[in-house]
Amino acid sequence: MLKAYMILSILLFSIGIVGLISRRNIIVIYMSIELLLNAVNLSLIAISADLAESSAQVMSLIIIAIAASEAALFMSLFVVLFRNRASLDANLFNILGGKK
Amino acid sequence: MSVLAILLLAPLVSALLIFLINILFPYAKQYLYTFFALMGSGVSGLLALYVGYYSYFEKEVFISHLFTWLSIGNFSIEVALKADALGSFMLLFVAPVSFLIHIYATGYMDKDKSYGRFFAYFNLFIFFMFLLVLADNPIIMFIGWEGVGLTSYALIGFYFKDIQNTYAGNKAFIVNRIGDFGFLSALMLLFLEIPSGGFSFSNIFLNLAQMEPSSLTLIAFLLFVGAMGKSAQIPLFVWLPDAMAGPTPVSALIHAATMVTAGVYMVARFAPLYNMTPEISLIISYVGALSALLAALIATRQYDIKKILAYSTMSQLGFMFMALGAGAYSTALFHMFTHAFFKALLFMAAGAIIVAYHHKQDIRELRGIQLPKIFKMMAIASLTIVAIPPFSAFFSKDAIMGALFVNGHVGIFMMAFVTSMLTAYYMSRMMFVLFFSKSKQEAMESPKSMLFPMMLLAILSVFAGFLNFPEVFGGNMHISHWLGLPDRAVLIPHAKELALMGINTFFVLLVIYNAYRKYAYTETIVTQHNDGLVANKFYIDALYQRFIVAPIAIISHFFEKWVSQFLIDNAINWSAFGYFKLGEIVAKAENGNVRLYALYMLFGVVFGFVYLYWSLRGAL
Amino acid sequence: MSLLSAIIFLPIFAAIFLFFVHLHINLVKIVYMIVTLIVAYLAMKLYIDFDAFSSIQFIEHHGWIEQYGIHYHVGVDGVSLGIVMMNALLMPLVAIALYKQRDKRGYWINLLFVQGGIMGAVLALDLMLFYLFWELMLLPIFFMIGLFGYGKNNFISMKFNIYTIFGSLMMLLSILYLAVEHKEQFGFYSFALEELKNITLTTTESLLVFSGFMIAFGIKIPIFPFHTWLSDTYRSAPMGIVIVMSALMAKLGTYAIWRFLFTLLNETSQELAPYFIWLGLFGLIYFGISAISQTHLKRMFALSSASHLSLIVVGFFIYNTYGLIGSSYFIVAHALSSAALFLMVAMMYERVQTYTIDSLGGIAKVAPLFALFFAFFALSIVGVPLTAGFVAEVLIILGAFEYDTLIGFFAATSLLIPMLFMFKTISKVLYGETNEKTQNFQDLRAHELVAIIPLALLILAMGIFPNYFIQKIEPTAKAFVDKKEAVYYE
Amino acid sequence: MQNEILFTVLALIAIVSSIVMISAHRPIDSALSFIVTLISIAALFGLLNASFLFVVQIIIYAGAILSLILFIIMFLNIKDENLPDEKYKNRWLLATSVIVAPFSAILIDLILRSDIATNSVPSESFGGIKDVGLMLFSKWILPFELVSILLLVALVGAVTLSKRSE
Repeated sequence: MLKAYMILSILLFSIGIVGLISRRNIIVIYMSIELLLNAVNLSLIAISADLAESSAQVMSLIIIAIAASEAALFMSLFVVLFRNRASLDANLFNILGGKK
Repeated sequence: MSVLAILLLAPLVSALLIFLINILFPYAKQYLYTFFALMGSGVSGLLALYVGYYSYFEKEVFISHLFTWLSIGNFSIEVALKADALGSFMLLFVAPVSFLIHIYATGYMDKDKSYGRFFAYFNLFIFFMFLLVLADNPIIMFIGWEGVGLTSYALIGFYFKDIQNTYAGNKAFIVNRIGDFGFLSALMLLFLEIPSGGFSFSNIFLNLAQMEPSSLTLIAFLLFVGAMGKSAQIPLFVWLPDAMAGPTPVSALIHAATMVTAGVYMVARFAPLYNMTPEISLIISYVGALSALLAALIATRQYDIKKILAYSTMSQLGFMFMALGAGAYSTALFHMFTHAFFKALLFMAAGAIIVAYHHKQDIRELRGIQLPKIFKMMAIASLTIVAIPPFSAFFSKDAIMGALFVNGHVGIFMMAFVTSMLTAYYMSRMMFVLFFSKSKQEAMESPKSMLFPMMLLAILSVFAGFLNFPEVFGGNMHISHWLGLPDRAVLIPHAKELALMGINTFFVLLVIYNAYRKYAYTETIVTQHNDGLVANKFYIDALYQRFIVAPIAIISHFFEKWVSQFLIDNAINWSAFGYFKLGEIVAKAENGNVRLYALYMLFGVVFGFVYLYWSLRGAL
Repeated sequence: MSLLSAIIFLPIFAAIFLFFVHLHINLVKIVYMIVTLIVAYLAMKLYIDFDAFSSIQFIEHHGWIEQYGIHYHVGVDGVSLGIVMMNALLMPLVAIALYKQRDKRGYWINLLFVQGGIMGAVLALDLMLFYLFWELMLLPIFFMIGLFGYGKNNFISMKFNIYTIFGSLMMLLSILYLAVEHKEQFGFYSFALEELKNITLTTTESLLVFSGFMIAFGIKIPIFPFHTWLSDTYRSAPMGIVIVMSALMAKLGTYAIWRFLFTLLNETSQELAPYFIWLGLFGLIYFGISAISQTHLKRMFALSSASHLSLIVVGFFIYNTYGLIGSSYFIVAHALSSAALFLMVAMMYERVQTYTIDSLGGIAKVAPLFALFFAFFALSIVGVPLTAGFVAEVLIILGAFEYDTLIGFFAATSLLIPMLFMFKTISKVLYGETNEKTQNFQDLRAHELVAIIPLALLILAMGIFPNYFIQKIEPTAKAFVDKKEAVYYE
Repeated sequence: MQNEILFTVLALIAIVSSIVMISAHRPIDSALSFIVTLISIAALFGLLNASFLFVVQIIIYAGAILSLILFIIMFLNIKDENLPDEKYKNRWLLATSVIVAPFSAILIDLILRSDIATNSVPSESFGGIKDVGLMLFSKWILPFELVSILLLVALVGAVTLSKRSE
């Protein structure tokens, strides 16, 4: 059964990556990142159940906490970015490339 | 200070003094220059007579060691002067003729703006000429050899306002240097062949027997290349006619009497070497014969009085080389001796005419000139050059003809014979056109300073022949005995020699008569057509221009533009620009779009996975 | 501080002092003159005290970075003596000739700096020290071209420096490799020339090390095909630097071949010698012929220098007594002639504001003294007798003939090649009719005469009495050749 | 058997809804389908006896975070013209999938080949709040405290970021 969970986790993770890279909408990008975290969580829980060991569950708990703090930051970023550019296009936020 | 050192240094000192005066006091009086110039050449002229006297009568050899030029390891090159018979003989005509031409030049160059400069160069030239003649080792000789070329360059381009004169000088020096290339290469090979004991002539000849015959042949040939350049033989003769751009005393001294004969002197100096390489001697003969013939042919269709004489010089030098090739070294030298007098005289007379007629040199414009004294002198010189007895060249040239006859190469002999006929033709053509004409042109007679040396030279031209009076007339060949050069046996039966002389003289007279019919008191010279092979000097200058000068310019351009700049520099620049462009391309990827960064990361991850999976496939 | 260190560091410290202390420009020039004259005096003393025997003299040896075996180690022998003398002599003369033309502090500071750098590079016997000075002398040139150059000076300055630094880095790799190899074989790091020559290398290793050095030297000299920086750089660089580059730095490249390659990699050098001889001969002819079609005076003289430097390289690689002495002599002779000629060109530029050969003419008429000296120096480059160049050329050609007859003939073309462009130039610049540019050409002034007459006299003295000068070089050259033969017969 | 059927259904729901999430044009659609994904994952947690995580997943993810996203979407009042013009969205999705495919394929292949399942029998209380709580406050006390600091920092950061700069 574990293998099935792991495969599901891998598939979800891959879908998350695809979404992360191919979408330009920052909200979708954010949700793809959350999907990645969830996929990892799923595999952790599956392993934990298989080993009958609760440490992995604690780890997932912490991951969820991190996801929560990430969510808080992301939300405020959305607000700031949208306020400045009036757009959700990730391609617009490219000041990392230096001046053109 | 020994005699030779003073003889050598006197012209140098006077040259330097004149030079300094010229630089420091631009408005110095002319007589100051005259004084120093004549002092320098006069002192050495007198000393040369002294040296010649003792060498001839007392068989004395003058040696003077100055300093060590170079000493590397156990091998040293000394700056030593040595006047053996050959050297004294050279001095005997070089120094006095130089002095006479100096006197002449004080008249010729009178009131010239560059009077001082002229005499500085002139004395410098004599210095180098003495160095060439007196040097006891070939390297020092080479220094003199190059030095005379250099002063010749400076004097040809003396009137540098017309850049063509400068180009003529350039041409002379460059062509000479091609010869020097051969000369120096030969010296280097010779140097390396000598096991030990210094690089003096005597030591070279001592070691000749141990040397490789093949390398000796190469050395002999290369030496002759040097002689070709200096003595204007085929194919390196092109500079000599152009060299007439210099003032006439220069032509008289350098390009007739002294410098151009240095090649002959050098070959005679290396006579022991040439006696061991008969094939090179034959080449020398042929080159001399061809040069003589070619020059004589060209001279028959020239109009510039100085160019006629220049080609005549080349032709006479050809005679000397024929004799050298036939092994008659002292005969060649004797012809050189007489040639110095009559050719200098001819040039001086030509110079007097040019001065008198305001720098006109074309014989078509100079028809019927009225200069009786000059005419007399020129007539003597012309009769001498065409070898009419008893003028000096008769003896020297007939000795050459005799030697060639005995030597057995019919082709060379025939060429020599034709050349002497042509000589008679072009000389009498010039004389008849200049002096025998219906039209008359009056002019001032030349100053005494110009006439006096000419008279002396005229006397010498007439009587110098008796110094080497041939045995057939009861003489005893004084000069040949004195020189003591290793002549290859030249024994011609007296009857044959007399017959030769007779035939020669007869034909010469015939040719002169023909020329008289053709040119004296006629318009032939003006009406004659002016094209064809001979009148255009066989297109040799054009050929050289086409096949040597122009290609070098093209190659130069090709090297600079296409090889250096296009090929190499572009390759280097593009390798630098390549980095630049590469940077631009890579920078495109780094455009600040984080999504793309993630994509690159993904690429990396996927690649790593695939790679690992692939390389671990066996373990799985 | 002893003699050699004084010669090296006096100019450098003076330059640093002038850089930080802002003096008036006239004072800067005075300090420059005083310092260079002191250096010239010291070099003179060095020359007089130098004993004509083969070994390296005036050695100074101090520890520097001991754990890596880097020492401050300097000394002088017959060949480096020539370059030291030239460097010491030319710098004050350059200033005398050009002092009116340049009123920038940086110009003189950089010249002082470059003098020190060259001295250091010539005298260094420790490879790391050599490398340091080798790079040090590049720096001022970079600034000089960038600050005072003509034309596309920034581009050219960058190109020149990237080019030469590329070469230097190759050399650095070789040096480091040698040092590490020394550690492998003898257990400790060393950069000393004397110790590094003991290590044994395989063929591949020595080839690589050799090419690392050779790229650096070849670019600096320059050898074909590393020459393309040359003519642009010479055209663009201010005259002080052109003189330094042609008279000293290029010579330093050839000197370094002798000093380092022949010492460290004797056998490899021997094996590769034929290739470099042919390359040098090719360069001799190639650069000479390229120079014929030049219309810019500085470019033409640049190629002319390159042509002669190729001959020097040939002389070194021939590697017999005549070749070595001839090349060392030529280094000095050509330094004198080319420096003098470039000085004359600078004076000419000051008067007519052009370097184009075709736009000149008739100078001999209006300025006889200028014409005299210009022609004299040009002829001394051609190598006419009684000038120093002649002696050197004869020796190199002699060496070449001793090496191989065919190579001898090619080397002897050096009699012909330089003439082709030099005589054309003399004619076009000095002779002919004057034009509107040259008709008011002022003849040489007193200070200019002061600068060039010593050079002319020295050229003559070296041409007429070569023995006196060659005695200083000969033992060194002979020692090298003996060593080579010893190796050869082993 | 029951578990297998449940798993298959939940897995299919999770995959389909996550695909819808990444391919939906409007963020609101994505968010809603993401809720579906999260809930099905929570159900999978439940299926794995992780009852506490099941609760946490529902409350924090589906409850807090997703409602925060929905709130933001509403708050920003995103109109269609504010959305990025993703003309090549499908091509991008396809291309990225192709790139990711070997990655997932290799992982899946490795998982299938390996022998990882131990099939231990968990205790009764496994996955309950007591079990996890004990673990959290004993062995994981330091990470727990650190996470609390992280949350605090995130809080401060969020406030600072969204404060209008004068």
